[in-house]
Amino acid sequence: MNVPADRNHALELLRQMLRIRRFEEKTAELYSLGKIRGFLHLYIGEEAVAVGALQALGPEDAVVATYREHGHALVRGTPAGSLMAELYGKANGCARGRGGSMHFFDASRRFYGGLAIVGGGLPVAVGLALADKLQGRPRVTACFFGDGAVAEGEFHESLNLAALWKLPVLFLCENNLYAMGTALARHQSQTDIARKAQAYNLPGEAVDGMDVLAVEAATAGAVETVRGGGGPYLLEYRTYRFRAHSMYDAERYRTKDEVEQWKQRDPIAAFEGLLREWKCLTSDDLAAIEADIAAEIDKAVAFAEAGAWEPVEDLTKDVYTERT
Amino acid sequence: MNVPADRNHALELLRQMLRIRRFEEKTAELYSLGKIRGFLHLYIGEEAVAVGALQALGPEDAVVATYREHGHALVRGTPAGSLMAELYGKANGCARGRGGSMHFFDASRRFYGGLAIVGGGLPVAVGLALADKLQGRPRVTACFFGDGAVAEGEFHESLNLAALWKLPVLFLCENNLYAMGTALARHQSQTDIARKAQAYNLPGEAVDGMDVLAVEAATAGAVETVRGGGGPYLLEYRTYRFRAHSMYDAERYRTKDEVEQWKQRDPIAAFEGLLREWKCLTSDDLAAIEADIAAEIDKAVAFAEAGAWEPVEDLTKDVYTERT
Amino acid sequence: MTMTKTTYREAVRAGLREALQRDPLVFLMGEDVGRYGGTYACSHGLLEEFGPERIRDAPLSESAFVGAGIGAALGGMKPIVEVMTVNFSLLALDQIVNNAATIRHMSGGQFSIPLVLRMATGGGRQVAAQHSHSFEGWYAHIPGITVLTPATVTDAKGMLLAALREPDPVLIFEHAYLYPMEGELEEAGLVDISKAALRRQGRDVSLLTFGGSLWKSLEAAERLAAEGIEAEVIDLRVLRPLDTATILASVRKTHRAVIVDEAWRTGSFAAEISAQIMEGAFYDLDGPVARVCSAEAPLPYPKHLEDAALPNVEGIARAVRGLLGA
Amino acid sequence: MTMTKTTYREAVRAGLREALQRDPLVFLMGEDVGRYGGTYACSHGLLEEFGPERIRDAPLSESAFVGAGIGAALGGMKPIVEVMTVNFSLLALDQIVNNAATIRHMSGGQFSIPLVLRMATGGGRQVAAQHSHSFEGWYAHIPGITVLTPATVTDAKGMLLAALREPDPVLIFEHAYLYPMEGELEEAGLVDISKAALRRQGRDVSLLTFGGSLWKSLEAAERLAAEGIEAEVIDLRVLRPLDTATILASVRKTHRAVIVDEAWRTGSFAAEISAQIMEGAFYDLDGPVARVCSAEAPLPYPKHLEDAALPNVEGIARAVRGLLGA
Ligand SMILES: Cc1ncc(C[n+]2csc(CCOP(=O)(O)OP(=O)(O)O)c2C)c(N)n1
Ligand SMILES: Cc1ncc(C[n+]2csc(CCOP(=O)(O)OP(=O)(O)O)c2C)c(N)n1
Ligand SMILES: [Mg+2]
Ligand SMILES: [Mg+2]
Repeated sequence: MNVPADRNHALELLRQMLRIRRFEEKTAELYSLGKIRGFLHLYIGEEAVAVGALQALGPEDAVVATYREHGHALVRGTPAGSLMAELYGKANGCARGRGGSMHFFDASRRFYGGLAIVGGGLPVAVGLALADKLQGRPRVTACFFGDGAVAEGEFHESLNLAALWKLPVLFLCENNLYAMGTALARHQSQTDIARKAQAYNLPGEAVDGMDVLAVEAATAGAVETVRGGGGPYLLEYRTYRFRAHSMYDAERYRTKDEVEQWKQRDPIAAFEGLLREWKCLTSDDLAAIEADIAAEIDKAVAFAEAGAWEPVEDLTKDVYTERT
Repeated sequence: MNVPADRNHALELLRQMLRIRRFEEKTAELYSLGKIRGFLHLYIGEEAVAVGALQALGPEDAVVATYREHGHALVRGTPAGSLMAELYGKANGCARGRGGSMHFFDASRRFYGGLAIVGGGLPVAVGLALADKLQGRPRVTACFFGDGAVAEGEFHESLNLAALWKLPVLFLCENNLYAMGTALARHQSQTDIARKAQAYNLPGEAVDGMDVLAVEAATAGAVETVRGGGGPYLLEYRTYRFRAHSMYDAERYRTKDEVEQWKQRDPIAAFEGLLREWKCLTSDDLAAIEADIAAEIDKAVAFAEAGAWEPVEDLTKDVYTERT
Repeated sequence: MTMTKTTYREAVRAGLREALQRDPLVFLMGEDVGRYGGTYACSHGLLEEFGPERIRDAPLSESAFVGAGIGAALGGMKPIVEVMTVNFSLLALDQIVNNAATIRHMSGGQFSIPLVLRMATGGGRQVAAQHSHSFEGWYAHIPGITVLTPATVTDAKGMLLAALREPDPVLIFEHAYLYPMEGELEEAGLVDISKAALRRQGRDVSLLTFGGSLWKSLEAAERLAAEGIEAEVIDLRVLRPLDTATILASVRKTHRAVIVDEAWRTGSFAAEISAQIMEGAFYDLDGPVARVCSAEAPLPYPKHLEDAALPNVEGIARAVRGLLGA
Repeated sequence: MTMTKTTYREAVRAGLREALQRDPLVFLMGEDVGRYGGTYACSHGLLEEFGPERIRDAPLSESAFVGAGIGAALGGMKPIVEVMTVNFSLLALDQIVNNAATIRHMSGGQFSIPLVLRMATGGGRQVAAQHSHSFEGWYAHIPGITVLTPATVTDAKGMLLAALREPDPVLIFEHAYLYPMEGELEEAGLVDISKAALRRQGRDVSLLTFGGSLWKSLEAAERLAAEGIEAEVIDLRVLRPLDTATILASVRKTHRAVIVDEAWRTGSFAAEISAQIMEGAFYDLDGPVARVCSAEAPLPYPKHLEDAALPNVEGIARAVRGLLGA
């Protein structure tokens, strides 16, 4: 990265990671207050992945994500208020409040969920890419999923199908080393996930998922191949989740020590350090960014608080398209 | 192979392949007579695989096969009459006539089907091997499936699970280049199936499936590894089906030429030639074998013809175990 | 109205061809739909006519290609996905339930999934336990999808074309036994996919059925007519959303009903019909509604056992006689 | 008979522990049953006690590990397989339908599959559309399996132990809402898994229900009692094979019935119960049998919509009043 030329971009990367971090810290707080209910899966620690990866996409491209998708939706541009309202279950949320934390949707940004059956998003992403290919549109579809999803049959079927038909899909594995409480080596006989690409005759590459610049560069490269008609690409981002799997998790399956060691590699702190080293960031800059974000989040919470509940009469609305 | 020492064994390999061939030719005839109904999938052309592979198993080992399993059951030792009766749907069949061609079962020989959902046998084989491992029994489970099954999610899930838990399973892929009418390159982005083993960190090996000795040797080697606690093994037998996929198939998807070329490599003719070359087989030997087989098949047909139909009152018997 | 004699299989093919000709967004995807020509030959010749981009042979990956159909529909295409038979659709059920049927509602109405999923269903061809299921009743349990069961050649073609106009997922169950059946193909504009059809007038009892069982029920009605019992035969056609009004109107007229459904009896869709009659026409009934379903066992291979397990003409007639005390 | 106060979760755990202690062939396998301690903490502590061979964490591969459970059962083990929730069991449905439920019959009785499959079911915890299904009625459609729905702490433990004595596959549905519920654990020998249970005597109406809806029904009965209506509450407990005799006996006594089932209404198991009453007790009915089920929509996340969608106490009471014209 050319330091002076890209300073604004670099600050934007930092800002986006911080937005996710602060937004999620707020949601954890709101969860204990009972404002948010159900399952809540935090992305804290993994921010460099969504932020780095999504730089490479244009507005026509599509995103399919999992239940751990707050970060992706934020970076994709869905307003924080719309997301916060969704977490509250309010009608001004990005899915009219019906989806909650696990099911963010935003048609205007081609954000197709928030799908919470592990592995269930991959075939859908393949189909979105197929539609693009059939209609001759130079779009790509980015499909995020965890290391746990790699064990599911749909991973296998989807990669084969996409490779066979040379479809423009980015398979983006967020390998945070755990599927809930099951460590990678306990759910994968071959722990080198990127290497699985060979079984489908497509390119695969592992990237340091704690390094936002590395994520960005690798993803941009992959997008270029994919958009150029090279067929699908598998990227494995090696990252770590700092928080519990969800709000119900006692974290018996890993040591505090291990978590602490990974926190030493906090993607935000690391990038902040780099920017300071490069003299791209002052404490004032950072304070300004933090203040901005704080204001944005306050506004988001206010938006959510002020939102109305969807009327009970609308419960079965949109099960089917209304006939006119 | 040591020619003189193994002559009896070599003749036995030939005999087994011929048994399958003649048995199936008879079933095709009986199908046109309406004695056999439903789906009938012939193994003709692939005999070297079942014959070679099953030499390596002992009576305590288990076999899981597909709807194309006449050959496997014959080699495994289920009497031809019991199989023929099953094809007739008679109560003296190996599954009391309830299964027909696709569902041979034989508990006494640890033959667990005859399972007709493509890919559906693999998890069952993994479980059989798990039971052996948990009980400390030095058994292996041989699981046959086609190239088409490799695309199914269960292939992926099963290989991962077996490798992860180091289970004694032989994954035996009968790659006959077609899944029904879909050629290998149209259903696999990576056509080198053996190579997929790497994605699960287990050994994989491709073998000439038209060469019964190669099949036998490779399988024996794999069994040794697996029985020795080395975990699962993937073998890909490269073979070809000479007949239609089933009795309903117009074979529009491949040329007569292609089929003819593969027939030049008929595993029976090839092995017969080899034995003659080695002076292990005379025309008299062959005539004797053929006569033997013809008698066996006549007897099998008579057994089937003489069999009774299961009484209609027993229709729901064995849906559950009878309570006493 | 033109009438042409044709088979059910050809009617499906004619529907596919018309759909593909009419709309470039339509494509057909599934196992062996192309080079093989379709397991039941429904798509024979279409690969040559429309090419491999629009007639796509899929690997044996039911979950992936059904899910890809969902994604393609989200991406603006109009996919017709063929799952070879209902038996294999279990492997794609998660995609159908949790994505196809759910995404519109769960997203607050942001997304449409105009997907048509076709599959062969039913028993009666001696293909044994794993290839003879009747799960259309299961599918009719799922809000968000439409479930069609064409029983005539006209519906075989017309329902497919009508399904393609729907903005939401439609599942079409073609009874495998019907493919070779000949019938009159009526072409009189769009086929309605909201109503049950009265297939035979009658005053003594309502036979409520669908799919492959329609023909058995009509034959039973003939047999009963010879005995002086006039059965009305209703072809449900659409299992979801169900045309309860037509069912109740018939029962209110005849005061008696027998439901014929090829699924296993317990938890069959026949139970739903019976419950709806209970709820909507209880006071009109002269006796309890009866069900004729399959025996509660995996379907065995031999013909005599298969015949005994499946609903059959005499069994239907007997159920009617039982109701009428005849 | 000893009685201990315990939670449903602890009762399940006690059942698991007892089973593992008693029989070395028993083992537990599923996602996060080991190190995590079970998503609902049902197996917390068991890994330490029994080790990783018998408490096996499985990868996210529902089809493979359920199928492996089937294979292990065929191989002489007694596997308890936990599918984290019923929602994910769709991915393993083919294994359950086509192998677990079918192999005994299809093989002519040669093989036994003594598999116990446990899963959490149901809605009510604001986990939205993909995590709130109630498919136990679907499973009850399948011949060859036994379907249990423990609603009390005694059944939570006792049914598990009883299931392990069965030679054929048993599915146990634990309503996720019940895990923290406290109750009296009765230990009085083996729990019967063939009969429905009378949970409350009454003369005016039969409330027929199971699983999580039992408690709502009992509460509704209390509310109705205050109004002078005495509801009898039957806990079905076993959905397959169904104890029809107990249902019909109750209906013959009360002459009225309401069925409460958390599944979507159309095609719910409640329909089966209604149909069986139609068939077995029609002439005993003073009015139509009613159903209280879930709204026909994917379950939304917000509490007010979830409450509106699921059966609730007032809705049950209202249905009863409706029947009685009260
Ligand atoms: C098919 C399926 N099985 C189980 C679950 C329950 N579950 C939710 S998240 C999760 C772990 C997934 O791990 P991974 O894919 O690595 O993603 P991560 O949570 O680490 O981001 C599990 C088991 C599910 N949602 N879907
Ligand atoms: C899950 C599933 N999908 C589809 C089918 C229908 N079908 C039966 S055999 C077959 C082809 C399988 O090919 P392969 O695995 O290569 O085995 P082969 O028939 O060549 O021996 C298909 C598509 C099935 N039985 N199961
Ligand atoms: Mg993970
Ligand atoms: Mg093949």
